[in-house]
Order: sequence, then structure tokens, then C-alpha cells
Amino acid sequence: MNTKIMTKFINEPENITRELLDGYVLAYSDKVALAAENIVVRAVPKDPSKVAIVTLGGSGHEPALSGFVGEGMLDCSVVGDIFAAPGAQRLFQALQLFRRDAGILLVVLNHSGDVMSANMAMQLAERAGIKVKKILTHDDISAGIDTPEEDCRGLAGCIPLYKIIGAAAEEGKSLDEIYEIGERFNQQVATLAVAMGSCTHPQNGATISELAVGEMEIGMGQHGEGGGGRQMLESADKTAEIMIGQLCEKIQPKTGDKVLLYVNGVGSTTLMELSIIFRRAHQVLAKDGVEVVHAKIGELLTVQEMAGFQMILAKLDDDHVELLKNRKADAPYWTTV
Amino acid sequence: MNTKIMTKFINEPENITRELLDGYVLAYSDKVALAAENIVVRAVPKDPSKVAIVTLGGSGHEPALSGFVGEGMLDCSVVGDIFAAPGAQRLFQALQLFRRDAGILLVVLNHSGDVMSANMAMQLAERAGIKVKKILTHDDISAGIDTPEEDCRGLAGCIPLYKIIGAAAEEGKSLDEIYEIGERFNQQVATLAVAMGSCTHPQNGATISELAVGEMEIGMGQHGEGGGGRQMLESADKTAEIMIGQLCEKIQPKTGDKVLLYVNGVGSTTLMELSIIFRRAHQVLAKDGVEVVHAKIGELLTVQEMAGFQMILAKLDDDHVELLKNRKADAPYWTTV
Amino acid sequence: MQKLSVQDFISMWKCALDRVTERADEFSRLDAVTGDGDHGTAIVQALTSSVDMAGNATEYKVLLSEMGFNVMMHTGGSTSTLFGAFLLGMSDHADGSELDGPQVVKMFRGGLEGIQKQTKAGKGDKTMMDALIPAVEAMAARGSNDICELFNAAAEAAREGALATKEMKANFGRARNYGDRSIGTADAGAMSWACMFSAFHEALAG
Amino acid sequence: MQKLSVQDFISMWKCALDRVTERADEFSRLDAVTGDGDHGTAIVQALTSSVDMAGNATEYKVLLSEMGFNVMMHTGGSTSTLFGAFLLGMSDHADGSELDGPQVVKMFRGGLEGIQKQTKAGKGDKTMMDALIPAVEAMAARGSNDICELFNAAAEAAREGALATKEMKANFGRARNYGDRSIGTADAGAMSWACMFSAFHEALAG
Ligand SMILES: Nc1ncnc2c1ncn2[C@@H]1O[C@H](COP(=O)(O)OP(=O)(O)O)[C@@H](O)[C@H]1O
Ligand SMILES: Nc1ncnc2c1ncn2[C@@H]1O[C@H](COP(=O)(O)OP(=O)(O)O)[C@@H](O)[C@H]1O
Ligand SMILES: [Mg+2]
Ligand SMILES: [Mg+2]
Ligand SMILES: [Mg+2]
Ligand SMILES: [Mg+2]
Repeated sequence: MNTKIMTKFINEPENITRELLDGYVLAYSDKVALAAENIVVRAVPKDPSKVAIVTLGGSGHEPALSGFVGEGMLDCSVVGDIFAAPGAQRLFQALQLFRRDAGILLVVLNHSGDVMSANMAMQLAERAGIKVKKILTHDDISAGIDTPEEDCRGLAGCIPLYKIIGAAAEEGKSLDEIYEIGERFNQQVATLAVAMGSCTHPQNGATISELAVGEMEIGMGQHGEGGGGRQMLESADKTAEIMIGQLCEKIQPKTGDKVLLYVNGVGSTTLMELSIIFRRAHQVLAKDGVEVVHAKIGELLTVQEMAGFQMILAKLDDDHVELLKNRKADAPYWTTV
Repeated sequence: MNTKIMTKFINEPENITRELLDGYVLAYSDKVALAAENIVVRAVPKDPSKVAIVTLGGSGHEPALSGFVGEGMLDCSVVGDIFAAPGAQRLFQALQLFRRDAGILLVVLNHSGDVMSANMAMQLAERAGIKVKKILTHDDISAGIDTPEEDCRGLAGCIPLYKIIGAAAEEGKSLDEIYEIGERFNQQVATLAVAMGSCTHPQNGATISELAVGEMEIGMGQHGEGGGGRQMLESADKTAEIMIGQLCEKIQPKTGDKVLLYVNGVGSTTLMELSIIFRRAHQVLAKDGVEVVHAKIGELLTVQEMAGFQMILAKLDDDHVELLKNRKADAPYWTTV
Repeated sequence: MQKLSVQDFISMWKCALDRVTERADEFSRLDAVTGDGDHGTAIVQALTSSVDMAGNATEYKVLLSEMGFNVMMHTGGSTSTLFGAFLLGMSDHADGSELDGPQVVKMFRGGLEGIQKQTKAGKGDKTMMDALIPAVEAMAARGSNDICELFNAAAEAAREGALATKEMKANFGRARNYGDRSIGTADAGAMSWACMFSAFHEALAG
Repeated sequence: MQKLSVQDFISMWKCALDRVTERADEFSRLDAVTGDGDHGTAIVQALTSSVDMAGNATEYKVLLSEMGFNVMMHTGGSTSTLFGAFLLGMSDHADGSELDGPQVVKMFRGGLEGIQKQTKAGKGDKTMMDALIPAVEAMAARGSNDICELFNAAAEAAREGALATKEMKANFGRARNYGDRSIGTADAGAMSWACMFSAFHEALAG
């Protein structure tokens, strides 16, 4: 941590999360609202006969996670402070708000803090008789493709998951059905992140994960915490090849398979670069006859102003394709017509 | 220009524009396609009985401008190299592709290169008997609010304009009607940009518009070319107040007026910061009883990895509100349900 | 010191808040090396949320449970649940408004059990447990009736345990992803717990 | 030198491409101060697109019009149209495959007029016109039949004009937005045109 002159547009550091959520719901007031401090919900709630989809996670990753609250996606996002899971009691408050016979599906990204908050909140919910099931995401492959699920972090692969299970919930499917659809997706999605350059913690000015100019780290986590190994910066094509190669090793897509391919920018890497990266990854898949049926290039889950991106590859079953592409969604940062 | 180690994911610098467009149309192949080198068009063309909306501009500003090609918005974006207008002959090629009795509305952002290319291409089009009308955007107020239109740059205010005239064209309105709707918007929109920190030209590694750490420049242009004056970095609230204050001086919104308010990130400034900025600008308008009926916080037009943003304020007539909010759009980087 | 009143107990936490606040940057800096750089902020927030609940409490059980729930409402990250579980665990094993030595040990052991319901991390895993477990064990082993002496032992053990994390490889939390690269830096959470135990002793020793 | 053949003319452009390429970074650097830092790239591209069309051309009018349209197809920015208009303007005022001194002057004057249809910038506005206008005027004023001498005069005038832009305030192009801050740096376009005229002379002087 090198404390340096802050070059961010903020006010008092301790108010960041509250103020950004205020701004967000003011801008998109026809879609989202704050039900309580740090609890983002839809402006027009879903019919309570349907399963609610709730997630939790720290702020500082905008538009994730709250940007995906809206029709056809999330019902609720419980927000922690910068890079910090919300506390269990706050999450329990949200679970109480969404108590319903159909149940709640709680999406938890596999990070120590989030998992502990979720488990504690579920213990409280259980005592209060609230029906809630947990689904854990663990799409990061940086620890190696044979690493047990509980040791794999949850990265941006949660976002297509939100779309899939959000659409399934909107259709009125049961908690168990939605869980099965989501869990099947979780088994077939893999994410790998690369970082080049560091980012600044907006509250204490700490430079996290200092990388030398011209160096990159494949396997980076999404809070500047390390992962894979460092190497010299490669060309866009070479980087794309390394990453799609590792993802394919995990996912093993075959000729004729339908896949999802996203390139998610984490901060200061431009859409220009992400598009060039996407191009090469797509070419590699196409060469093997793998069909990309759903794609995104953009910033879905960011890590402050860090340079780098996450590449997400998932094998899709037919119902996943249907739920991803042919069901309406209308969240501030995800719209499907 | 300090040539420094390039820290971007690119391949050969001279191929950037071609490769990024390739990646873009591969990712969104159900929505966009390349009709010829650097000519981005819809995958499913609009009925040729309707007016075509064509625009032009340099690359390096992704998702602008090509990200807004799609149903309900642009028919075609003619792309130049990084920060460079496309040549007149390339633009003329696009105008030939969209020749139709209903005519073409050509949206030109007021920058010397774009205007000269557009004028030259229109001379060529005229000789070829192609019906085309030009609409010039000049939303930048950094030169002072009384500056004649021809001396005001076109900034990101073109993007809501694309939505408005795109929706009007989709409805089958005539070239003159669409022009009138768009020109009325142009008279009522104002944009102001602020930069903090420089950006790198991806082709020659030049650092453009070097700003000292802790300094900002209100009135910056969108290619790193200067504008207003430099000052020390202020808090988010103070910066928002200065900027919305200047925009209101130009637009003069009154109690009860309906306005559009966008905060457009230009690169490495996070959505977190943009939301905090938006919050304050919205509060200032609300205090005067001005109603924000349409808002966006996000990256619509970027300047590589520059830190900063553009704030856009527009007074909206009822037909503008209708066309912006209640007409379908389905471009890769703009969807209205 | 034979009896620990609720007011004594609150003064221990206030002293901990002071000492941890002074060193918050150091804890964040440690966390920045192998985590996400916010542990100093988190632990200060957690202690603040705890102390906020002190008010004019007169009774251990209610006070501790209010402290625990307040931490888990107003703070976040790994610290939130671990700290909250510690306070709730203490609450389950404390009664009345004055405790003697063995009761203090029982309460802290309860806190440790509370945390252990939330994490499988044990000694040697390079987490706060490397400070907390030895501290509670040392209190129990000392078996003294002088409460001040109990905390002296705890503080000493926590400090040693925390420093030893420097040579360990992390098996839990964000630091785990660093693998061998986590070796060489002490664990942020262990260091902040050591700081707290030292402050507990300081508050009682005067 | 009394006659300028098409091949001579092409060699002038090839030499210009070489000299401008050598100094491309300098032109981009100037453009970075008061513009967007790409003028070096742009002018190299424009000259490349022009020279690409040379092939085994035998006739001025067709060659120049092909050069102009190719520039405007394959390059961009302000340079594209200005350069293209210059070439098309020359095309309108050149015939055959060999030109004498007065015909060369007429062709260059035609180029200048072509540009003037696209921009209102004149002398003193801190643009490439500050090199181009004096260059063409100097050729006309010299009134010599020795073509090499015409370009010597043009090169000298272009150089002086370009250097003078340093003290000017920009009224056109991206630099205009800098207002008084544009003073102190020479205009990128003026400097590159001066470089081209000097190369034209060099190519003929051998
Ligand atoms: N699973 C766990 N078990 C025990 N302690 C943990 C665990 N995860 C994290 N910790 C402790 O928490 C500290 C980090 O706290 P903090 O920075 O507040 O949380 P976060 O990792 O959410 O940013 C680590 O230094 C470690 O001591
Ligand atoms: N309107 C204009 N009239 C005359 N010359 C201009 C005009 N606009 C720009 N220029 C010239 O073009 C040069 C910049 O060229 P270039 O960098 O290629 O274009 P762009 O500004 O589009 O990046 C300026 O230095 C100036 O000499
Ligand atoms: Mg954290
Ligand atoms: Mg340019
Ligand atoms: Mg941390
Ligand atoms: Mg330029």
C-alpha cells in the first residue's frame, strides 16, 4: 500500500457506498429503489408467488452487482462497503423482506467474507422460518482446473447466471427447478482474469496488487488479490489465445457445442482492446467448430480503475440459450428485448 | 508526447481499427455487420422506404459511434482510424449504399476533420444525385455559452440525438420532419467534459494532454485536446456543482421543465464515481424543481483510458421524451425495451 | 483484579478501538499484500459498531448480543461475521453484570467456539485464528483469579501467534489464492487481534 | 530543369514520403500539444496512399485524381480532405504528361484553390495554410522557368511560414479550443507541409 494523492471523484471516503447507491437509484428510479440502507430492490416488485433471486457482494465493482436488479434478473442486491461482503444481519434483513412461500434463491460468490455472511444469515433465516436456498458460484479457474469447487473464487460468471435464473424465476419455476438450472450452468462456466497495472482502494488510497509497467498477471482476482503468475505483457492475440486455451481445457467444448463468450473489462482497459481480444478468442473457438451463440464485450463487473479483463466461457444447454437470449430483461445495466 | 511502454492489449497498431470492428461484429452478429471496410451497418436493414440515419467519426471512442447501430437508432456508422474522421470517399461509399428516395440524414459532430469529410462527401453525393441532409451537433459549452455554434465541438450529446432521430425515422417520418426534431434537440442540449489524467494514443504511444496528479481540466475535448482551464481536483460534489451550474446557465431549465441528465464516463473513471457525481447534479436540479425524466450513468463515448467524464443536460419537449423512452431500440450498446 | 464489571469490559473495547485505529493503516497495508487492502478499515468499523452499543449497558448477555448484531448490520467483509460470531458466542456464555476469572475464561472460550462454527480455519492456517486460539488457550492455561494477569497471558500468546503467521502459507480467505507468495507477510487479521488483546490488558493494567 | 515529367513528379512524392516518415514522431508530438497527437501518422498515411497510386501512371490529370480519391478512401482526419482536395485541385489544372514552369505553378495554384474550397483558414490562422499559401505565392513570384528553382523558393517560404506559426493563436482545427494556450508551439500541419516542400526540392535538386 502506497498512500498517494487520490485521483478519484469522491467526497468523504466513508460515504462512498451510500452516495453511489443514491445516485444509482436516482438515475434509474423507474427500475430500482432502496428498500433500506444498502438493500437495492426493483422499483416494481415481482409477483410474490414467484421465487425471489437475491444476491450479495461488496461495492466498488459497478455496475455489478446492483446494476442487474430488474425485471427478468435479480430481485434484490445486498451491498457491502467497497470490496466487502455486507454483514450477515443486513443480509438477514433483506431475506426477511423477501420471505415468501415460493422461497428465495440466494446467489453467493465464493469469497470468504461473502460465504461467511451468507451462512450466518441463513442460520438466522432458518430460525425465523424463512425458506431460502443457497447457490454458490465458483467460476474462477486460476487455481487450476482440478481444484475443488470450494477453493475456486466466484468471478463475473455470476452475471449470465443472474440472467438465466432470473428468467426462470420470472416464468414461475419452482425453487428446486431454478436451482437445478443454475447449478447446471455453474458446472459449465469458467472464468479467467488478467490484470495489468494496479488499482487504488478508494477509501484508503492503497495501491493494491502493484504490477510493474509491461507486466501482466493471468489469474488475478477481482479485488486486486493475486492468483496465477506474473509474466511480460503479450499482444492481444497471444493473451487471448492463452486465456481461451485454459478456459477450453476446463470446459472442453466440442464441435457443434453452443457456448457463451464474454470479455468483461475490469476498469481502464478500453472496449477497443476488449473487442480485439474477443475477436481472437472467437476465431479460436470457430476454428474448432464451436458456436458462440451469446456474447458480450463490456464492463459488467469492474475492479475500480484496474487495467485488465475477465474472459468467461460457458457451454450452454438449450434451456440456457432460451433463458439468456429469448426472455425479456430490463435492469439498468442489462436489457434483453 | 512521451513515448512510453505501451500497456494496452493490441496487436500491430495499424490494424487496431479493423480488428476492433471485426471483434465487435463477431460478438453482436445478430445486430450488426460490416458492409465494407469501416462501414458498420445493421444486420437486418431497415425498410428502405424510411429515412436512413448515417453518422461518421474516428475509432478509439468505443462504444461510440458504431455501438449505436441497430433497430431504432443508427443505420450506419462510417469509422475512421483512431480519433480521425473517415475520409470523404469512404463516407461517400456509405452514402451510395444508403441511397433512397426517403433520403439520408447524416449526423456530423462538429470537429474540423469530420466536417470537412462530410462536406466533401456531400459534394460527391450531390453530383451523384443522392438525397442527403446534414445535421451538425455542437453541444460542447466549454468555449463559453455565447460562442457561435460553428465554434462549439460535438461531444457525447450526439448519442441521445441518435436515439431520438433514430426512433423518428423508424416511425416513417420524413427527412424534413426528422431534421426538425433533431435540430430542436440540438438547440436544447449542452455538454461539458472534465478530465483528470492523460490518455495514451494507442497507435503512437503519445501521452495526450498531460495533467499533473491532482489537477483537472473542465472543458476538455474528447481527444485529449484541451478546452477550459486547469484547476486543482475538487470533491465529487463540488465538481458536479460547477459543471451542472455551467450547463444550467446555457440550458436555463425552469421549475417543471423535463430534462435529460447523463454522466458519461470517458475511460478509467469508475461507475462508482460517476454515480456519486450524478447524485449531486440531480440534487441541484431537483432543488429548482427541474424534473429529470431520462438519465444514464455509463460509458457511451470514451477517450481511451482517460479519467474524467462528460455531463450532458438537455431540455426535452414531449415528443423527445416519447422518442427517447417509449420507442424500442436494439443496438449492441443501447437497448430500450 | 478479581472481578470484571460490565464497565471494565466496555473500557477494554474502547481501548482496543483506540489502539487499532492508531495502527489501522498498518493492518490495511498487510491486507493489501495478500488480500484486498481493507482490513484496517474493517476492524475499526467493527470495533466502532461494537462500542456504539455500549451505552449504559448493565448486563453482559444483552450487551454482547447487541454488539454482535450491530457489527453484522453495519460492517462487512470477513471481519463482520467472524467478529460478530465471536461476540454472539461470548453472549451465549456470559451472565450477570460481573464476572470472575474462570467466568471470563468461559466467556472468551465461548467466543472462540462461536467463530469456529463459522470457519474451519485452525492454528497454522495463517488467519486471525493464529492469534485468537493461542490467546484463549493461554488464558485457560494460566487459570489465575487475577483477570489482569489472564489478559497479560492472552496478549503475549496472541502476539507470538500473530508474528508466527509471517512464515506460514495461507489456507483461508483471500490470501489463499496467493499460494506460496503469501509467505513472508504476517496475516492482517492475526495482527489486529493481537493488538486488541494487548489493548484489553492495557485497559485493565491501567 | 525545364520540364517536369510524371516520373519526376512521382519521385517528388516518394521523397516527401521518406522525409515525412523520418519526422513523423515530431509532427505527432506537435499535434499532441494542441491537438490529438496523430498528425504524423495521418500525413504518412496520406502520402502512402498517394504514392500507392503512382504505379506506371503516364498522365497528370488521371494520376492526381486517383491519388486524391485514394487518400480520401484510405486515410482520415483533417489531413484526408485537405490533402485530397489539394490533389483534386491540382488534377483540375494539369494536363498531359510533362509540365513547364508556368504549368507547374498553375497546377499548385489549382491545388491551393482546391483546399480553399474546403476551409476558410487563411494566413495567420495557425494551420497548414501558413506554409502552403506562402509556398505557392513564392513559386508564382519567382516566375522562373527553372522548376527546381521554383521549388527552392517554395520550400524556403513554406519553412518560414511554418516556423512563424509558433507565435500565432489557432483559429481553426482542434487547436482552436486551446485559445491563447496554443501560442508557443508550431502548427503540426504547417511543419509537415514545409517538410514536403523541402523534399520536393530535394528530389529535383538531386
Ligand atoms: N475463512 C476465514 N477463516 C478465518 N479467518 C479468516 C477467514 N477469511 C478471512 N479471515 C481473516 O480475516 C482477515 C481479512 O479481513 P478483512 O480484510 O476484513 O476481510 P475481507 O477478506 O473480506 O476483505 C484475514 O487477514 C484473516 O485473518
Ligand atoms: N479547418 C482547417 N483548415 C485548415 N487546416 C486545418 C484545419 N483543421 C486542421 N487543419 C490542419 O490539420 C492539422 C491536423 O491534422 P490531423 O492531425 O491529421 O487532423 P485531426 O485534427 O483530424 O487529427 C493541423 O495542424 C492544421 O494544420
Ligand atoms: Mg474486503
Ligand atoms: Mg485525429
Ligand atoms: Mg480485506
Ligand atoms: Mg490530429
